[in-house]
Amino acid sequence: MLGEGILKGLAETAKNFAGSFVSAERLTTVQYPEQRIAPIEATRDFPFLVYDGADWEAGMRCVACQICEKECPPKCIYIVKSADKKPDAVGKPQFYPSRFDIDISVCMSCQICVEVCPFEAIKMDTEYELSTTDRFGGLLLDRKQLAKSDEYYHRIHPTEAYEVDARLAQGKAKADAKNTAAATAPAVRNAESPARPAEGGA
Amino acid sequence: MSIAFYLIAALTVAGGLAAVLLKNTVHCALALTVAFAGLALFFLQLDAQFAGFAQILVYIGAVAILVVFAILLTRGSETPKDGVFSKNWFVGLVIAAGVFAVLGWAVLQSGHVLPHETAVPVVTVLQIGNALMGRYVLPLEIVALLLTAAMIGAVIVALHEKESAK
Amino acid sequence: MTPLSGYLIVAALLFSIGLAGALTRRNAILVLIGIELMLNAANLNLIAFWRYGPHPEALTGMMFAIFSIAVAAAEAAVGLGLVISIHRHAHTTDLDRMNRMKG
Amino acid sequence: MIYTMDQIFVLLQHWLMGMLPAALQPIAGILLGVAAIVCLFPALFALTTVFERKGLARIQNRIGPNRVGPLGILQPVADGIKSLTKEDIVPLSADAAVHFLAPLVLVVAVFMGFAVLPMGRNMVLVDMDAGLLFFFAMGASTELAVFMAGWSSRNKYSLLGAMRAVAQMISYEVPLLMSSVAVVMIAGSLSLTKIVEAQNHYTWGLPHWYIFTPWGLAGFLMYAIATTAETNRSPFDLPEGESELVAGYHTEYSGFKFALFFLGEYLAMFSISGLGTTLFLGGWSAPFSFLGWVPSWFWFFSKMMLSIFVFIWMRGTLPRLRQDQLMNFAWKFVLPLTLVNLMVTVLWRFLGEGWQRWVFCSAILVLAYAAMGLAGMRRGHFGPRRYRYAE
Repeated sequence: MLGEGILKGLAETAKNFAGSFVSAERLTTVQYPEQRIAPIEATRDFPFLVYDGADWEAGMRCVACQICEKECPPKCIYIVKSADKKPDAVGKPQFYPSRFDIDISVCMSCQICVEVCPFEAIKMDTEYELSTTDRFGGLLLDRKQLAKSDEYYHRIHPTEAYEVDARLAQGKAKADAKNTAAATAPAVRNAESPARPAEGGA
Repeated sequence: MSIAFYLIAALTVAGGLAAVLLKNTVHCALALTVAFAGLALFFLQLDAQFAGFAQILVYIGAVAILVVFAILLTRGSETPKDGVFSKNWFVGLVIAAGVFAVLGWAVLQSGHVLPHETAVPVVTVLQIGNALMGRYVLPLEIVALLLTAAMIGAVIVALHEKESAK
Repeated sequence: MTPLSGYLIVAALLFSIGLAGALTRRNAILVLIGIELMLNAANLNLIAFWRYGPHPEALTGMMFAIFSIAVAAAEAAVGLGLVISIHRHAHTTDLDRMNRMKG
Repeated sequence: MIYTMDQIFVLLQHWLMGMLPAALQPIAGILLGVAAIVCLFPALFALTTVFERKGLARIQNRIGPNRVGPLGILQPVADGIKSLTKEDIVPLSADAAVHFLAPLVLVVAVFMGFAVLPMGRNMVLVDMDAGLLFFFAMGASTELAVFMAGWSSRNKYSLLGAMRAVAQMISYEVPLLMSSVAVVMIAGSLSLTKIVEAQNHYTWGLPHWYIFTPWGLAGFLMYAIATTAETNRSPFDLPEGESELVAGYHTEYSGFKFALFFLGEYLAMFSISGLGTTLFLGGWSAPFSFLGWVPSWFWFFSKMMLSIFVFIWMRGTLPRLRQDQLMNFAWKFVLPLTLVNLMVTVLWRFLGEGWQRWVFCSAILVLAYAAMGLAGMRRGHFGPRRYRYAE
């Protein structure tokens, strides 16, 4: 009969109206500043830079290769490569970013920088309370503000972080093997060549 | 001749003048609405409440809206390049001035035969209804027929030609 | 000047303004606006004569005005329908350019 | 005591007027009444906005505004301060004069309608003989204000919204008037106070409201549909359908002028609910004869707020219609039914007292409704809709 659907709908909303007063579990929202829902593991909003160890400047994984800067669609990353080199996690001397800025008012959270990074140095954060009173400087995060420890990364995305660790450990083991091989047989140039296929297979 | 009369007269005449003089057609329609409102106030001043409210309901609520719809449907709100007045505007103006002169002269000449202040007639809606259903029932039916015919006519005239050709 | 002649003068003025508008404007819609003004001026006359006439209780003038309002509504609907139809046909509402009998 | 409570506002007005010289008393009486309306209804508007937001929130299982003041009751104060301190922007190409006048014309026309509403026993500003006609004349004037707003903004969304609004208001004005005419035919008067008096009788303690008759119930339902469209409320809120038209005819309005539009919309809702209360729900008369000691104005305002609650409830329930559905519904469903309802009202008037007229009138209305509904459903105008991508 015509109008039946309207009555059904009205009954449903009336049920919601009355029900939301009597049963608290119907309420789908929380009272935000007092109550917070912990972000789920898959949450991603803005990128941050991972460092190992205690000192953020020394442990920074980023080697200022500038791939992320080039790939970033809205061009919100600004990197200045350092003049000197310092040893990275593997112990190899690398460049490091003397300046690394992300304008999070421009960032569109696409995660492309994370995907292109070959050094697992940039990851997505879950921090969402980024409001400031200054809309120009306050939203332009510099190296120090972006740097967050590996422990923090483990805490917010544990599953992903262990995968990353495994990959890094593999890379380090390979590099060690290479280093030891190079150290044991420095004169024999050919010793390097059998290692190549293994590297390609890994 | 109270102050209210002069105020309403000024409002009405100004609205009427603006309605025929302004360049933008939509402004003309809005000025016409002012004139209609002034006339409704006149009707109220003349103790014809029913006619006054009917004037507002029909003219401001329907005719003015129809006019603006027609203006927008015919792209009439764009001011034409070659002026808004007709080629022989002067002739029209002379005719209108002549008409006004004759009418005004007639009114002023007959001033002494026109009645002075009379008692306020008390007209209730009930009386109007009784009159409409009694003495004026035939005109009422004819108006009903006319309105129906006008509605059908307007629909047919405004129907898309291609559809009627099918 | 009696009150009645005041109303009659205003009505005459409005009628002349409407007539001038109807005769001088190029846009067909504005010509209709002029005609509406003329009709309204006539209504004002009717109501004024009813109010100051000898038999206001007979309601003749008022009834005439009410019927006139109803007829004017019909006239406006048909007139504007015609204007829209002509505009669709000739792509203009300029009366000076509507000078052909043949579409 | 009961009489004093009932007439407290009238007595207050007389007492205040008594302090003035006799020559000023008539004009002072009117001014007092106007001042009361101009203060009361905007205050009610402020309360209604927060109740609407809270009600909608509850319908969607949320809590709603609860930060400003206790339970969020001061939210409208914050909103008001915000809109008053905002920059008043007029688009560069807008027609400045018309753009400025539009909200004023709207609010003034809406306020005028309150003049004839009887809000309690002896509580009417002007007891006009043609009160209902006056109310509808004022309601019709708001359409022009909406058009002025939309056209003068020189914005395609504004103009589209205004044209939609005007077309919709004109279309639904016909069923609105037709359903009210039924009441006029039975009550025999256009004066709203007389219409309330005609309903203020009781049989076995139950009131003679027009909604408790077959034609009255049908008329009330169609009146409710038409008023929802007339005030541009959901599900007929296409003129400001934000998914397609930004905000309709008030897209280009900001600050105080926007607040005026918002006020005008809610005031129109109040006045038209008040009229519905007066016409069908017995105005200020009590629902049971033993409740006659409760002040009459209390009944008027509680009935009016109940209607507002139904508006909010419908807004929380029904999705927006499409323009052609809206027009089809007005002209092909509501209007024929109101015409049938008029015939039924005539029958009711001339069948005389007795049970026969109840049976006859109800049967005709139900049959007409069923026939129209079935015909409409068969032709696919109403009923479940099937989309190609869903198949």
